[in-house]
Amino acid sequence: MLSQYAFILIMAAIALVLPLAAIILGHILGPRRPDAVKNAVYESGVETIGDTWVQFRAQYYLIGLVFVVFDVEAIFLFPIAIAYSQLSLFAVFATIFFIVLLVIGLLYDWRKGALEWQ
Amino acid sequence: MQGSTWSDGIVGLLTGLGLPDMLALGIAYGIGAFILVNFGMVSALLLIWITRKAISRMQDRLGPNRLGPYGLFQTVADAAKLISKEIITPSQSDFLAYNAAPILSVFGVLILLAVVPFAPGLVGMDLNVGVLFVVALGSIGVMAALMAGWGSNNKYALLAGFRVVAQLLSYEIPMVLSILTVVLVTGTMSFGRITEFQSLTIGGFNLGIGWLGIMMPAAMLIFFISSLAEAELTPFDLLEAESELIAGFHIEYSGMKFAMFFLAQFVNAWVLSALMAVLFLGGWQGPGVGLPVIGPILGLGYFFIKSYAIYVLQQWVRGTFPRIRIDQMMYFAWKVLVPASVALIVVQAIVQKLPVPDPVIYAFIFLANIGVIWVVVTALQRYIKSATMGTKRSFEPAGLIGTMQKADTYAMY
Amino acid sequence: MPELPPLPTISQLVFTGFALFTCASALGVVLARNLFHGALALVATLFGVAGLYVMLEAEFLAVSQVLVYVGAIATLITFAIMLTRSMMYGKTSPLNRQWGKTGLFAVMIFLALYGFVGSIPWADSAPAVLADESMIAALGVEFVTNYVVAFEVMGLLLLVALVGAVMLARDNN
Amino acid sequence: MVPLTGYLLVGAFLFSAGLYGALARKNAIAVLMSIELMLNAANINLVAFWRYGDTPADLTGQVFAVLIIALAAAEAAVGLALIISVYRERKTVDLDELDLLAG
Repeated sequence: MLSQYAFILIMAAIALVLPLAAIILGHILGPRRPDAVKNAVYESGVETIGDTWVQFRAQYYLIGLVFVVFDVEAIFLFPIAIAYSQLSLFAVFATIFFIVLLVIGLLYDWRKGALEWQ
Repeated sequence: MQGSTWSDGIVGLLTGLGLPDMLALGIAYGIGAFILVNFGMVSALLLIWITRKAISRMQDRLGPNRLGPYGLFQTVADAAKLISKEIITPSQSDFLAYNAAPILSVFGVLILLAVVPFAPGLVGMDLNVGVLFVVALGSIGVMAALMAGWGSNNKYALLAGFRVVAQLLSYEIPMVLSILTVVLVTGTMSFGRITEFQSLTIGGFNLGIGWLGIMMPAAMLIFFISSLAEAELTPFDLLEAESELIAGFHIEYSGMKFAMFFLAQFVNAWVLSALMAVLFLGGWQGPGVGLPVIGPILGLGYFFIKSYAIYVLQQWVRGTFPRIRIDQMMYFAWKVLVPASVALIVVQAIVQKLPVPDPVIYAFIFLANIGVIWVVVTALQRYIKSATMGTKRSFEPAGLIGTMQKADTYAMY
Repeated sequence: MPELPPLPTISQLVFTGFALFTCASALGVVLARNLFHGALALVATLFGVAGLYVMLEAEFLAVSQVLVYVGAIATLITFAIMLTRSMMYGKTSPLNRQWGKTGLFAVMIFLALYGFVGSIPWADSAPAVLADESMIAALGVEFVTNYVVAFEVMGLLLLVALVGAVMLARDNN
Repeated sequence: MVPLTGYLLVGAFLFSAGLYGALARKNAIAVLMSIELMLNAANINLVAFWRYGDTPADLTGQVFAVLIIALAAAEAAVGLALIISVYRERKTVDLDELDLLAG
């Protein structure tokens, strides 16, 4: 198994180095004449006012939240899915109960409007 | 190591030259990985050409037609132009985040090619956790978008970066759940074994058309829609909506760094089509892949035909549909696709434990899929009707609201 | 003539690489003045730990680590950094008054653990393990047989997280 | 073969670094990140002892590691939600300035 991941490691190294090489090549081949206006932040021709870190709506965080919970659900369900043919009826019931718990959570968020984009 | 793979030949050759085993394997892997990565980067040129041709035909244009046959070398010229462009680094950008983002964005896509099965025995590495590997490393793209958005020190870029992340996260869940339905049927996470599962042997001859997509059309549809969103293609391209966000999280990038984001986007779209081909359309399976010599070559052909056909289908959707709003994007992911895929999983979990022979189970799964599609389409029709009426109402004089005789006739327009 | 130590094997070299990478990124997490850089260092650390899991032949754990930590938790943390404008604090010191004492304490804890770990003759080699898909299947079986209570409690915990966190984080207006 | 000591030392280092961060950082989110480091340290030890134990066929170590990953996810989700809601009230996430109970 480790030799399989050796391939992944080698591939990862190459997949990191090639784009880096392409960008460095672009730096070498391209001209380099920076000036203050060219390097300024683009904002449709207007000068930027204030911080970039304007405050964001909590909606983005809520999406991330629901995503985390379902992601965790997925890592539990994948091994169970692989072993599915060996499972007893009790195990199947337990799995479905687990899914139902999360569906309740999703329905709660739905009713509370957490999934709406106000 | 299971079965015979592409690396065996190279390893045999090198050990024949007297190299130690480890070194031979390392060199073989290095060659394979190098070819795979380069295939990914070069295929982007072809993919961009296909996109341009497909979209321009849909818009009654010719598309690129000057350089080379059918304008095939146009993208090569574009690449040469991009590489000789000045790379502008905005002042006050964050060095680490700004420069690492384009590289990571390409890396996150190219590494996925390692587990895509091209033909029997021709897969970078058939991992036991192949399916989860793809989903997990897909999240590098999310990080890259956040890094680019934040590192550019530009309000539009950061806003677009946030939108990208919201969209990618929302549609990753239906995608994972639709993959889970496949894993539930096949009982494996390795792409090689999922492909082998989809054979259909009759009388000792592998017809290779036991595709899961035939049995699970709803899961396939969910996967396809989520892959459109993950590839940031048009119905879901609100993260680069030119009219609102100028270009997306890569506004401040130029030259080769911009090209890297561009490349990642196109290759990502193709990798997602290839995954759909493998998961639902049998990958390299097709009539005659069981034959001794010609089989793998046929398999490679089937795989490329399927994956590029799905890629063209994606472009077709892209050229046809209008862009959806962010609230509709959220609505569709969480209130349509996620419940539908959860329902599929629960039904499948029950059906697969019924004490009946496999074909009956498959028939039940097919019926469940059709049922889910029917429910979703009905619900969506109702939503579209009410949304259309809402829009109509808001355009009518206030005094007329409520005096309408037949609301349904308005919805028809 | 003293005997030279044996050359490190490839797996030892790779392990050393991952270990150094993980530890350096972990230092980056706690020392970075810029909180976003700290979050990026956290992502690097988590990748390093995933690499260590692969070296331990726990591939399912490695992908779960990347999926949940890098894909989800790190993104949440970044969102929270942006939402609370924590980047603004870069001007003042990121550390509180007791950082000196704490640092000393942490170093002492590490040295104590180091001495403890070093003093016990742990196994130098592990028994062979069949790390194929049947192991992941066995993991799935464990969830719904021996550890079914923990599994359902985890489901309940996730439900509570889903309900509670949404109540906390929602815009009230 | 890498000796078990190597993994344990990495775990010990991650734990100590996390401990330092959790106690010395002012920003609440930084504290949370440090706690994630400590959880990871525990996980490394669990998996390493599973691998080097006498019976790797017994998957208890891996099961607990998965449970801890899930726990960390729930903890991060609720913790960050708390931090965000505190930020709304007090406009700061600096733990030195948060002294609601000090009166």
